[in-house]
Amino acid sequence: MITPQKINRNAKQIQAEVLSNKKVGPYHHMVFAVGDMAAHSKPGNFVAISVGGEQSSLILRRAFAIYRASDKGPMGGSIELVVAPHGQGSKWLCGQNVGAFIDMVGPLGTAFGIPTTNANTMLIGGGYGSAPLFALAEVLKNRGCRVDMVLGASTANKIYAPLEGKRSVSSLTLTTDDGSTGIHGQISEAIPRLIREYSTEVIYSCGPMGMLSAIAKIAEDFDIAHQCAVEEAMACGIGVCMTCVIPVKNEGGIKMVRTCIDGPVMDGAEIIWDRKTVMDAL
Amino acid sequence: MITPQKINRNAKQIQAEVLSNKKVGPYHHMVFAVGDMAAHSKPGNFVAISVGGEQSSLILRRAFAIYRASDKGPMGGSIELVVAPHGQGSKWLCGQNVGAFIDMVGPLGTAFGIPTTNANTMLIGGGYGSAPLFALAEVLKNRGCRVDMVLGASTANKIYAPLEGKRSVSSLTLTTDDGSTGIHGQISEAIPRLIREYSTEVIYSCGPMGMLSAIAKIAEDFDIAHQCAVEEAMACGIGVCMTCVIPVKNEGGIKMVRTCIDGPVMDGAEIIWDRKTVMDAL
Amino acid sequence: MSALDFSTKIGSKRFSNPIFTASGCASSGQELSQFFSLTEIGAIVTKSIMTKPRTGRATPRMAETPSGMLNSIGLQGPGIDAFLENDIPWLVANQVKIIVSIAGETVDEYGVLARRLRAVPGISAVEVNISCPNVENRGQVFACHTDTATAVIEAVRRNIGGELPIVAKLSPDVTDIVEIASAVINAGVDGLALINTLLGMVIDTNTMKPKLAGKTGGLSGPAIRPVAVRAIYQVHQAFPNTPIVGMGGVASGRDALELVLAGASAVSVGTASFGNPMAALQIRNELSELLTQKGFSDFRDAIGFAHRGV
Amino acid sequence: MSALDFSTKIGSKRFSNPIFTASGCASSGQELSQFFSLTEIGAIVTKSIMTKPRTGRATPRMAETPSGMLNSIGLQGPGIDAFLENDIPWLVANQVKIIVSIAGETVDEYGVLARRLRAVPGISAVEVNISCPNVENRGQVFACHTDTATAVIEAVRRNIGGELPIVAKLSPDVTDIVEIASAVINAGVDGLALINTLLGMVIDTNTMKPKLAGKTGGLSGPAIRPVAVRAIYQVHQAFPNTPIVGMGGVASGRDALELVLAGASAVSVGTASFGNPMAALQIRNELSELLTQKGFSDFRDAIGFAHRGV
Ligand SMILES: Cc1cc2nc3c(=O)[nH]c(=O)nc-3n(C[C@H](O)[C@H](O)[C@H](O)COP(=O)(O)OP(=O)(O)OC[C@H]3O[C@@H](n4cnc5c(N)ncnc54)[C@H](O)[C@@H]3O)c2cc1C
Ligand SMILES: Cc1cc2nc3c(=O)[nH]c(=O)nc-3n(C[C@H](O)[C@H](O)[C@H](O)COP(=O)(O)OP(=O)(O)OC[C@H]3O[C@@H](n4cnc5c(N)ncnc54)[C@H](O)[C@@H]3O)c2cc1C
Ligand SMILES: Cc1cc2nc3c(=O)[nH]c(=O)nc-3n(C[C@H](O)[C@H](O)[C@H](O)COP(=O)(O)O)c2cc1C
Ligand SMILES: Cc1cc2nc3c(=O)[nH]c(=O)nc-3n(C[C@H](O)[C@H](O)[C@H](O)COP(=O)(O)O)c2cc1C
Ligand code: FES
Ligand code: FES
Repeated sequence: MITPQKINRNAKQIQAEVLSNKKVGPYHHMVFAVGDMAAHSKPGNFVAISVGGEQSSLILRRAFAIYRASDKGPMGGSIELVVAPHGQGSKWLCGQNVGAFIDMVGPLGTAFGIPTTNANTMLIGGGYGSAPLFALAEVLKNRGCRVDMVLGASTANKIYAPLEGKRSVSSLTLTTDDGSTGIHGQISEAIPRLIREYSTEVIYSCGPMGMLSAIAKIAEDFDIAHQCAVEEAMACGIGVCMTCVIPVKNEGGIKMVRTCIDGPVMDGAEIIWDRKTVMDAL
Repeated sequence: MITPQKINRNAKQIQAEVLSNKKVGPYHHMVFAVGDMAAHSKPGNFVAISVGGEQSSLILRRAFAIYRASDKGPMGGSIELVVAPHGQGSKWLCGQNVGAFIDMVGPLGTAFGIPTTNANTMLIGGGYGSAPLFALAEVLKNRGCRVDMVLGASTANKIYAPLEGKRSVSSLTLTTDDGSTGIHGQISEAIPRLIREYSTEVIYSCGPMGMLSAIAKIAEDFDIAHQCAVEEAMACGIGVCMTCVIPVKNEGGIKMVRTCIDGPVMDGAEIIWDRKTVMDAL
Repeated sequence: MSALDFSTKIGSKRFSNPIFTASGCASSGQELSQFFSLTEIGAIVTKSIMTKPRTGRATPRMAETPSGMLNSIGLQGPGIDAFLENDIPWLVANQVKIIVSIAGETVDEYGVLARRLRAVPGISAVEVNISCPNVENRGQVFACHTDTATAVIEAVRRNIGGELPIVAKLSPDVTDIVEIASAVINAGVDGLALINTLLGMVIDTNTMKPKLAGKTGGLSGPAIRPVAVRAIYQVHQAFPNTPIVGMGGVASGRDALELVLAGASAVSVGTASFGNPMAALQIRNELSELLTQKGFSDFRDAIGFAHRGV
Repeated sequence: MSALDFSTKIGSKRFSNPIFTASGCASSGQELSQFFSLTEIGAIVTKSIMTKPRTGRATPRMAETPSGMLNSIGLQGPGIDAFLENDIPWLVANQVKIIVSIAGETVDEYGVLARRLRAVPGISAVEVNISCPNVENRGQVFACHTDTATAVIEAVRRNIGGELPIVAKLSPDVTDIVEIASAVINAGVDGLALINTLLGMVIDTNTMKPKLAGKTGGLSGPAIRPVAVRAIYQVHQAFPNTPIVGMGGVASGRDALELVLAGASAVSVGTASFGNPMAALQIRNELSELLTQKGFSDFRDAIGFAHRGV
């Protein structure tokens, strides 16, 4: 069972300066000066950002997975995000210029758990879901793990896979729904073969809920550990609103846990992925 | 009686580029590329501007008197505004950089009426209320009128009186409530003496309602014409909401007329300035 | 728009498209005609008119609020005679579809207004704004109780003759809007207009007094859209065959679609026209594009779609 | 703050300052304590607790709206036993002022909860959230009718003993909030909490279905502030001696002052804490500064100031 825990004890609210904002394919790669926050950030953590400026009608923060954090540099600590300009809030963020100050709360949430022995790991990312996996890959590699990375998206340019991100991985497989690059098909279709090929012992995943659900099923079939970073709509990001919950198994029943505090990284085997089961239990 | 008229028939909605934005004392002097709108703008007209950007929680336009309009120039027609950064909307506008596009409707409202003979005119402006008077002074001077200008504010740097604006006036008198420049005291206190001195036949005024009301009283005492540009809170600026009304005399009773259509320039003698009279009549 | 049948019906009347103006937000139409041709939208709903000329309230009459505004106009207007003499002929001459909104202080006043409208050619419907204080009953709003709401509609029905569709405009400030809707439907309305403004107040923290001269005012704009959607959804669920003219915070084609999916047969644009004089036309165009994108060939198939197979 | 007496009273209890959290918007307090010390604000109002553990609703549980949001949590919570065992001791140990909010599905459930609270040390008041569906009466919300509202308060009053102030939390979704206030005051409450959320709905125009799993949800945030101010003003006007805990869209000291001037003896911060974890503390500081600027030396002189000499 997942034991409920309290808000990430390193979380702080800061005004973070935009140090860089570059378009990379359909995404924006953004760097922020965050001081101490960088040193406390672990792969899997996220930040919550105010959007829309002072007169904004958008009153809720937006969550973004930390792509990488570096606690040294000419500007002190910094973190990097990969932002998809999707709706009003993310478009506003992508439109911020270098030098602008952004209201940010972080680091928030759980981090990916690191195996104590040097296991064979597979990191699976969908779309911008790949973002937190590169920093994770580095940590795993330093622990002596084998790191196989599989990145998928609907089409080639939606795969976020920067060159420097690849240096820590033993293999990199790409998949696209439209076949424009790599293996043709949904990312989950390719996974079983790869698990066998690389003798995977632990899966880490991040991406759309449908993808995570499919991988959870595969991990169960292979009986291997699966840590996934989920994405539920969050109003507060700090555990006070109860909007971001996900159903997990609980003494034969069901329990709603907050993905901003008990997640976003969770044990894929604990989550109840089937909506019908959930609706029946409520 | 003021005959109701319809919306300024030259009004258009345009995206106006910010050509210049300079701080002048406590105000911002801003220039916008407006194309044809410039040629149709007359002293006294105003524009209504959307504020706060796309995610704005501010849903109503803000009105600004046209300071000057010029229908030729390297960028085509342009208009100039003098904006006091007061609340959320005006601060946002003052924060817009050159090159930004602003949603603007104009020209709106009535213009100052020009005497058919060469009368002695006095132009009285309070605070940013001086803005529309400089263009008016030019027109009056070209008509052969004597133009005496009186500008007042609470303190010296709140008097908006650019050098180039003064070329059309026969005399310029300044007043400040704190005595920091010009005559010490409220602008209306100085007026009776000046009317006598300059044999004023027509008064034009623009500024806070309290000032306009005091001047209306003086004009009545001297029995001279008084055109004033009023400022009532406006939700639409185009005559459809009925929020911007001001009480005028009507067959012994009272009538509420829209200051965005029947104003902002109105006959000071028609307006019922006394709030008690109005409240009793309602 | 080629493939889309964009027309809609309220009672016996057909409108070329479902985007109307909201009462009190387009005056009597002429002012907006400077920005687009009024024949481009489904109908102009005129400002609620009373029997006599009304001065309305003192200023300030409005206060901006987060994503909304309060107004307290007090039904300023020229009275039915001047209205029929000056405003209607212009609209008729310009071939604008007209819905006349009426308001009264007594049940009788509504009856008188209905009688005055029965013989007027060129009107497509009458909207009965019952969100008015009843001077005969301690200023209680007609729309807040089933008996007064019913009395007003019956007076209108009796006086208007059989032809003109009657649309009752309801207030959201009630415990159970479905109950009020049910009462006016039983009294014989052909449609409902949902929603009028919510009662609100702003206090000016500088003067430390209510900002509006009338103290309270009506809250409108995007802030209230979720309340409008909920009201329309509830009423459409209970009375799927009664056409609803939806309104409340619609500022884009997406917003209009939301109200249509909830159950609106037409959508009125109110406060949005203050911020953007072209709003009604733009919303019409955006809605038509959205419907086409989603594969609708008949606007009427989208009405209440959110209720199906949830 | 030196010159200002910032304390306030609800019934017999005194609070060091009038800024509270709003129920359901601070969980049980611990999470916010990471951002500021909870003893800095007047009180923590805990999330409405029921007798048994509740799973709450399915997701999506929220939808952002213009200057507001909808929520449909379904009163997820650990139940009164676990709450008293885990949450209260932490708050007490940290010397936080506590107002416990309770919710029930039946009149009896409220009574049971009140009885469980009577012996608990360290609680300063109980907030009775009567904006809950009554399972014994077709899911009608208790707060919507005087008889059910009264029944709940009487059950609480009977069971809680004489000590603890009772605050009834009312819903704005009623025809006449003064009538409901009057009923619960007669039933013996020491204070009122105004307002709970407004019932709203958002339809997702992509899926063309209601966005929330629970279809409707509660609207909160700055969008509803004018409704809150109006409700507080009306109720304070009718019952100037009943303390009101005001809430609804307060995001700044200016906003809090607005509610105080309307008649609130304390102000709860809800949705604003989602956008800004420091909101409650910042609002406390801003309000104290504003009051001082305006020359108040006692916070209580500002309560209901907008009513005087208008
Ligand atoms: C833990 C976590 C990590 C994330 N990491 C990234 C990232 O690295 N890069 C990135 O581009 N985006 C990320 N997102 C998504 C991001 O938070 C925004 O939801 C997204 O940018 C859309 O916001 P918007 O304002 O542009 O869209 P809008 O459509 O204007 O607003 C979306 C609104 O819906 C809510 N919402 C509804 N469904 C969801 C959902 N499934 N997920 C999140 N919010 C939802 C949002 O909170 C917001 O209120 C992450 C979300 C979470 C919860
Ligand atoms: C005809 C006219 C001409 C104007 N000319 C100028 C000008 O040349 N330069 C300038 O700086 N300002 C001018 N103003 C004032 C300007 O429109 C704004 O009201 C002002 O900038 C404050 O807006 P804000 O958003 O900054 O303040 P906020 O306090 O955030 O918002 C003010 C809000 O209150 C309303 N409001 C309340 N009282 C009034 C009032 N007396 N007048 C106008 N709006 C009110 C506004 O419409 C708006 O909704 C003019 C106003 C009018 C009506
Ligand atoms: C300034 C103003 C005046 C209004 N006048 C009337 C009116 O005379 N009669 C009426 O039935 N509704 C009136 N309304 C309500 C609108 O018609 C509409 O129901 C409400 O504003 C909600 O829609 P919106 O959010 O699109 O404005 C008025 C609204 C505003 C803002
Ligand atoms: C996510 C969320 C959960 C809430 N839960 C409760 C609750 O459990 N009990 C209650 O009485 N009110 C609850 N409320 C209502 C708030 O306490 C408050 O009355 C309302 O949100 C208005 O204030 P605000 O605009 O500051 O949020 C909740 C509100 C929100 C947004
Ligand atoms: S986002 Fe508020 S509790 Fe998780
Ligand atoms: S501002 Fe709307 S009518 Fe004048």
